[in-house]
Amino acid sequence: MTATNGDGGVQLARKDFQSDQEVRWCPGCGDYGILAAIQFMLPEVGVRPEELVFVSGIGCAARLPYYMNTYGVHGIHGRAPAIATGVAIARPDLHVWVIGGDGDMLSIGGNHLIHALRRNVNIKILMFNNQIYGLTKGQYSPTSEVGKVTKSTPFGSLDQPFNPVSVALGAEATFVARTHDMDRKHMIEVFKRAHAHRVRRSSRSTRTATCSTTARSTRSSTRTLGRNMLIELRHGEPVRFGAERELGVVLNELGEAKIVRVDEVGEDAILVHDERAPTRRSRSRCRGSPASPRCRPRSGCSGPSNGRRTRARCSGRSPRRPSSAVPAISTRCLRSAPTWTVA
Amino acid sequence: MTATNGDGGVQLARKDFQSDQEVRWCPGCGDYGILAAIQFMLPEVGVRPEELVFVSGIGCAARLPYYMNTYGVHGIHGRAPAIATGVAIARPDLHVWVIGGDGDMLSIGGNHLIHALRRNVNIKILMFNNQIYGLTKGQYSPTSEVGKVTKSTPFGSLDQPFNPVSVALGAEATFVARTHDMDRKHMIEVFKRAHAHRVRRSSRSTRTATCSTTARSTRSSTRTLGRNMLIELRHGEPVRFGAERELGVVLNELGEAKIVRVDEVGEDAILVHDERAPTRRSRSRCRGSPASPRCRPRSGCSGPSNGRRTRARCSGRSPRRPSSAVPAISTRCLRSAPTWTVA
Amino acid sequence: MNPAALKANLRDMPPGSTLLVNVDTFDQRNLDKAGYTSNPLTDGSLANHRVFEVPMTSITVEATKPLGVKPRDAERSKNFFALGLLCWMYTRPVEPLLDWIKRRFANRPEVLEANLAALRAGLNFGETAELFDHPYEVRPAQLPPGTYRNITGNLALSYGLVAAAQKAKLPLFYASYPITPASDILHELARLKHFGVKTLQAEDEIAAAGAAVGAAFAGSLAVTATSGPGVDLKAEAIGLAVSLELPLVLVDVQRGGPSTGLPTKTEQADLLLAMYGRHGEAPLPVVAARSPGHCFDAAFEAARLALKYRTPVVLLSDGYLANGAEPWPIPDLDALADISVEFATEPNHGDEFWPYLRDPETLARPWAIPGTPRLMHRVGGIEKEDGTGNVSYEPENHEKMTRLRAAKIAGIARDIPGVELDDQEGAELLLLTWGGTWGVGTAATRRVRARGKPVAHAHLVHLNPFPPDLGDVLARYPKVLVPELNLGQLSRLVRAEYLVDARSLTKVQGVPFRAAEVEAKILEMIEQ
Amino acid sequence: MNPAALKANLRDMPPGSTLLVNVDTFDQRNLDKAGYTSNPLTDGSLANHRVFEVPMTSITVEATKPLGVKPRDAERSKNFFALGLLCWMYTRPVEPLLDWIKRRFANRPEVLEANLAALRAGLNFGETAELFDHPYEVRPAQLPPGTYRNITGNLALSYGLVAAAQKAKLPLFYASYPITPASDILHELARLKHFGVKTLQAEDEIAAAGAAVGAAFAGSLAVTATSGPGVDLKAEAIGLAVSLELPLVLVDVQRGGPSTGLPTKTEQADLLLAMYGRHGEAPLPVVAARSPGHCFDAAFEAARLALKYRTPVVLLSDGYLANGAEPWPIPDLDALADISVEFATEPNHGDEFWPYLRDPETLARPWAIPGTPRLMHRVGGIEKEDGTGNVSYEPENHEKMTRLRAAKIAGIARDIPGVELDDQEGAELLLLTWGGTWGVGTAATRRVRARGKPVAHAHLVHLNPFPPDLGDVLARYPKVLVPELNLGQLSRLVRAEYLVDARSLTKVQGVPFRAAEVEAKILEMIEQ
Ligand SMILES: Cc1ncc(C[n+]2csc(CCOP(=O)(O)OP(=O)(O)O)c2C)c(N)n1
Ligand SMILES: Cc1ncc(C[n+]2csc(CCOP(=O)(O)OP(=O)(O)O)c2C)c(N)n1
Ligand code: SF4
Ligand code: SF4
Ligand SMILES: [Mg+2]
Ligand SMILES: [Mg+2]
Repeated sequence: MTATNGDGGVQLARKDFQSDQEVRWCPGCGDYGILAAIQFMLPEVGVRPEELVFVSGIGCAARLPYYMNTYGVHGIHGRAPAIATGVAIARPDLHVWVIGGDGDMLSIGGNHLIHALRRNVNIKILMFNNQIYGLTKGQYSPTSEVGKVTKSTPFGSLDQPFNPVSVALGAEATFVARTHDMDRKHMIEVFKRAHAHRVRRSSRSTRTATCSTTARSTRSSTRTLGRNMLIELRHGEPVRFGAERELGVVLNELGEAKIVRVDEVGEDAILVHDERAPTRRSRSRCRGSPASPRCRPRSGCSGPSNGRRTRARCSGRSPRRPSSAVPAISTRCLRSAPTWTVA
Repeated sequence: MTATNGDGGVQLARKDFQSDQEVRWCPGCGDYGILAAIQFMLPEVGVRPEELVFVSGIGCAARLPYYMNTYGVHGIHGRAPAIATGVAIARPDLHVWVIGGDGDMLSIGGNHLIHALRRNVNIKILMFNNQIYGLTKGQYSPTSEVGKVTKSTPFGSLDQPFNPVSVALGAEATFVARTHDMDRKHMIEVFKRAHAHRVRRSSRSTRTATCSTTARSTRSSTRTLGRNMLIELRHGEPVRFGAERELGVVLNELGEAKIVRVDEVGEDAILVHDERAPTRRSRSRCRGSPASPRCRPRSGCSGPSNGRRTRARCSGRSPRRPSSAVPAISTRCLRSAPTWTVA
Repeated sequence: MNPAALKANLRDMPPGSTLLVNVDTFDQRNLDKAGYTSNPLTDGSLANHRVFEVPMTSITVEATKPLGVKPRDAERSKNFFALGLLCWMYTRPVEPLLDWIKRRFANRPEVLEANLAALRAGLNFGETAELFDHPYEVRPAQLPPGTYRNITGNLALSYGLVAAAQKAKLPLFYASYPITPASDILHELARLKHFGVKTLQAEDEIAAAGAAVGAAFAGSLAVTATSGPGVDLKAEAIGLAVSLELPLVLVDVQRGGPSTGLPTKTEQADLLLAMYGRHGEAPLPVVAARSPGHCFDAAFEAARLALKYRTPVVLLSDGYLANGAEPWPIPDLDALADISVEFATEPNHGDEFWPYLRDPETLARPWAIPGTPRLMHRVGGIEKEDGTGNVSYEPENHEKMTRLRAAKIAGIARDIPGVELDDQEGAELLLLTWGGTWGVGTAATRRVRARGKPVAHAHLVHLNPFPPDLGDVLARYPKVLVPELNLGQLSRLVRAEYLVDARSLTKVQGVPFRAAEVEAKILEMIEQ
Repeated sequence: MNPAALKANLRDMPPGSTLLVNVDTFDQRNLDKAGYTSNPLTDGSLANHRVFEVPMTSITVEATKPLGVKPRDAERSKNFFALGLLCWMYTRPVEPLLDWIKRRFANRPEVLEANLAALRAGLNFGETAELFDHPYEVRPAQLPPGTYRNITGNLALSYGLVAAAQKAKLPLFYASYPITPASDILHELARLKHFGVKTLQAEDEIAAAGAAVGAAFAGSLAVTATSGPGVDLKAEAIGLAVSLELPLVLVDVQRGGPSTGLPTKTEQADLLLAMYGRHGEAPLPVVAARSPGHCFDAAFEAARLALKYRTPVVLLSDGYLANGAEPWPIPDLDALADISVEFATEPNHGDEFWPYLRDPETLARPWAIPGTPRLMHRVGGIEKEDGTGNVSYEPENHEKMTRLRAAKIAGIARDIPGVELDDQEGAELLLLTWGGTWGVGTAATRRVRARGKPVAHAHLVHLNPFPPDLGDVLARYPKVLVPELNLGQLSRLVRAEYLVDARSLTKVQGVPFRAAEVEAKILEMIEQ
């Protein structure tokens, strides 16, 4: 896996981007695949280890910089886009990548994320979206589906999740892509495009060439997750998917995306993907459809799986003071564990 | 201006919602109009002063709660949606309104805003968007246009502004509207709909009935800003505007909105506004078109207006250490003000 | 442990002990084989133990797969995974173990590699999943009569909050953002919605604190908990609560710092942060728990002070208390004090309602909650006019309000017990402890006395204000020693307040003192 | 003032005085009439004054319009608008003025109403637009020979940062979020991009501090400035910088607190926050400016310490210094010290680069910036192994690193000047000042001495660590008085450190001490 640097001559390989630190994720965690994809991709685009800075927040995903033989900052929770903005503004000559989880980027770090996107700073942001808080042992995250039972939501979560692509587009991101940890080829392709997305600020004659990039990577431990669960979008090609590519997407007159059988509507009716069209926004939102694969997170970070699935945050109308209908905490409750008596 | 409460009987008037505190905005500030619209609207929807809580952050806009004869919290900068979330969860019986400026809500408070929208908490959020930081004497805000010369951007701002409606929709808001401080009728109508948007969480049988609402109000001091600068969107009606309603909006096959002359394309070709269609998202983005009136903020909060309009954040490539091309700060600079000598 | 091992050994495990169970083995077949009719992991029968459910088999299989080890063979390396995990949890050095394994399997290189991989996977699992454990040094079992259960600090703290809400006749509102080692409080309270508890997992610590301020304004007992980095973030909102004079409890389960530091280790280094970690003059009461079970009482006391004085209160716990467990005499809830406060219902100044008209004794302002007719009012972080609460930029008023806020907190000294002093005839040295060092302080005191040397021991639960008689107590001893898991924070406070030459014994290793360490220092100082 | 008035009066205005100009009148016609060839508001000729441009006419017209006053008549109420604004700026009571106006215009009710409306509009404008001003008590003009200009604290601070970057041969990176009274530093620096200054108006204070950490890692002199509430928010990122051991300057332009407090008024109440406002043991140097012009030197010194010791430094200013102006002897830049530091360029441990291998004297770690081949390394907020910088959970290592970080900061005492002491034969009382109370301290000292009573005066620029001889100096005087615009923060530090009974004279009114107040207290203590 070596490649020739664009400048010609310098041959770097995957190992040149591997640090001497032991990788400490749970065996089987999807993060391994993403790390490998990055380390395979970098030699191919011809960038030197010393030109790279990986900045992260806190979380399992955010450990990644330790494993890269580049410059790196393992920062504080949620603030990686801000730290990276400082690096990138101070040093336009560097390649700055931001790494974080769904909690890091979309919960505590949501504001820095959207502002980094809006500002179009010269950074690439990779969000590892496992739809859970891994490091802190399994609380729901802003991308967790409604009803998810976790340690912090024993009765199921109530909150509508973010669709990360919608958030990014709503925040004026100039390059957004979503890929999958089980598909190394697609990951590498997306990362390369992210790397290449280093444009001058649109038509204005700014001298600092800046851009920003978001790739979203969903992790999964289930190796069975097949191709037919994913819709791959390629510029200029009709949006088709399924084991036999028998399904496709059409747009109705309101601009809503619908899934249809291709043989029923004909190939020509199928929407052709245009990366630059504003309605890409609508398509990012085929949530609940096969377009957004539901991933089962790794055992290490999953919440309790057999709690009761009810969805109320609190029971009924909420009186200002607990009325008699709200049971008082009782000695019985404090004793809910076995007790013993010392005489 | 009195009205009959829905319960029948109780007659409240605008003055019942006015506190005894002197309103301290600059004379002519657009905030007066918004305050008045709120105080006119409330008696009409039949809610009692003690059932209302106005929560705000910091800024000129955020002063509003002091002027309401209701319960109110003038909080800290950016955190009003979080404080309001606490009020609303603790007390579903109250009507909670959140007030703030574009800096308060979209800069420091951006994360709380998008999470409040996503969670669909039972609050209504009003953002007073004057595209500037008023209280702190005129720095650019996240909605300031590119190139804006302010105290903090003497060479013009570089950052792409947020489109607040796009941000809100990207964050899964369930009700979003934009209105204008010069149009009291439309404001009152929008605020009433916000008040009424207190739905049960979509199809799920949650017991806490929650919703969230964002209205965006642009302020302007220029009374000359006419109707023909605005596109008014009404559900089920064709999107037409202009002094004679001679202009309209059509959608091309990619779902992009275009402005056309109605007589050239015919009335039937004009897009009919559908509040629930996902492409409302595209339409929120007719930025730079007359759809988003450019408001000149009040003198009190405008930045320097006669600086040079150049757009570079820094001059040219940025060496790690200043090279000789970067002039050193010199005694001449420190003396740039008149000096005198004591002998 | 698998089901069979659990069945066989459970009766020998003292309450509060830690069980490491291999969840991969808890399938129906194994449960049946072991004779279980219901799954002990979910039926509550292990509630008296700290249970770590770890998928040992599958992780070991995954970890050894790259070495070409077959799943069946990998199974055998599983014990090394468990060993690695234990090393992590008990902060034991790994090198000796590595050497031993290398020697032991020297002539079977594939097995050696597999075992090493499993061991590393175990270590890494502990680190990655932020598993937290220190054995809490259980007091010798000379417990007074009563009914006990085993309880961790975080659970006791959660129950203490619920009990306080009940005794205050208020709903409990708890907002927080997950962080080790405070997250378990959220997990516990989230399960108690049937007691009128509302929990919010906020988008960050700032939002959690902000939501707590909102809930307090709306009439709840509002609580937010976190650990070090989260306390930094909550500072501004807590300052707002100081200015709004609203009741609120901020729990800080301290961990090793600075920055991310040692997130799974214990430390007592946030005391000065609790005291001074807000801009401007923003004093508030500080209370610290001294043992896992005492977290219940400390939470109750923090809530009492918050409600009575309309002030945010910082409640300090630490990782050692939070995750440690001890036998706990179950309190009689009926015997707990009534800490309810009255909401305002009527105008208090003629026809008007003045939100900053204070109770002359406590200096607390009235608490008028939304929904109450005629008491509509606005509060904000800008300085307020004494009485009316209207915005005021007037110099004398600011001075007056600043001193009133300080006097309100200082006045709490009249409402708290005197120093808990364990004196001894002839003692020249006072051992002064706070928080989690109480246990080791009592043990060291016992040990020194057993050597026939007199020593006195005082423990502080209230760190701001100090008990009213602390100055007098300190003056009685020529020597004062303060053992702290920091670089000397309480000693700074005591020195500044009383000009007493309090000496520090400091340790910053992420682990508690050993009694012998404190004993040695006491003896050394006595000799001097 | 309109152009004519400006022309006529400017020569009588001392440098540093405040000009209130009615921008509505600065149109071409009026400028021509007054004989101006260029607009004095934009051509730089007023740079020596504090100019407030206010659209007085149009606001007065707007304010009186609801009363039915015609624009032409409203014009005449304009002076009352100005009066209202002045009342705000100089914190003068309004009631006497109101009474006077009411009496004066008693028989012309429409005029009375219009004038009152204008007056209120002026007051409100000051409050709403957060106008900030206190007259800085200019020192008597016995200035030493030299070339002077007038300068405000914020401008001097900005220039000090630029000068420091130049003397360090580094680019200056400045990130901040607007906040009164610190915003002007952003405004000033944003105009200086031709000096290699990069400014970022971040989305909030956390992002500003985060960006500064990033820029420091990347090799800039990184600075972030704010005021009280922003300091709270930056705490976590500053703690990260402590752990990463990167140079960074955090400027806190203190204002009245707590919470939003008195945003346009001055206070010195963030000293303990600067010292302790981060979780864990996270010590850092604290430096405070003592006058507007001294903000230049203090900024330079803060940058020097940050760069040399690879540590965040807190630089304290306050609203009084920031907006006050004084004659300033223009420094000779060539004479300023070279404070440049070397970036690492080579491996420092055999073939390897160890980012935490320290300089044995300063204990600073090497600064290897991205782009340097062979020195790739990762830094993070988790505890690091001494030397290698690798993540380490090892107990002894944590203790070692915690003490090393503390020793590094404490060691700075060897690198700073001794106490600035103005002693006097027979003085029994030492007046100890810090920050903005220096001016009033010198004045009070002069006054006491003029009465024939001896008194000594020491001033602290370095608040952490203290000058090495401070303990000795304090020990020489039986009485120590610390005047502070807070409730006694420096006195707590001094008491804890030296067990000296330092007394406080405190004032929390949003305005500086008057010399007479300090003088009276000194005399009172001398008598005792
Ligand atoms: C200020 C702060 N708050 C909370 C935490 C605790 N914390 C660490 S990582 C994390 C979330 C991890 O989830 P995610 O970002 O999705 O990453 P993952 O572990 O799933 O890869 C939390 C809450 C922290 N370290 N700092
Ligand atoms: C934590 C914090 N940071 C900064 C400030 C200073 N500040 C007050 S209001 C404001 C922005 C005002 O702009 P906007 O929200 O748009 O409101 P407007 O005044 O324009 O109505 C800022 C930066 C503050 N009060 N608190
Ligand atoms: S806890 Fe989850 S995200 Fe973290 S390393 Fe394990 S599997 Fe991966
Ligand atoms: S400064 Fe601007 S936003 Fe503020 S009151 Fe004046 S006109 Fe209105
Ligand atoms: Mg995650
Ligand atoms: Mg604004």
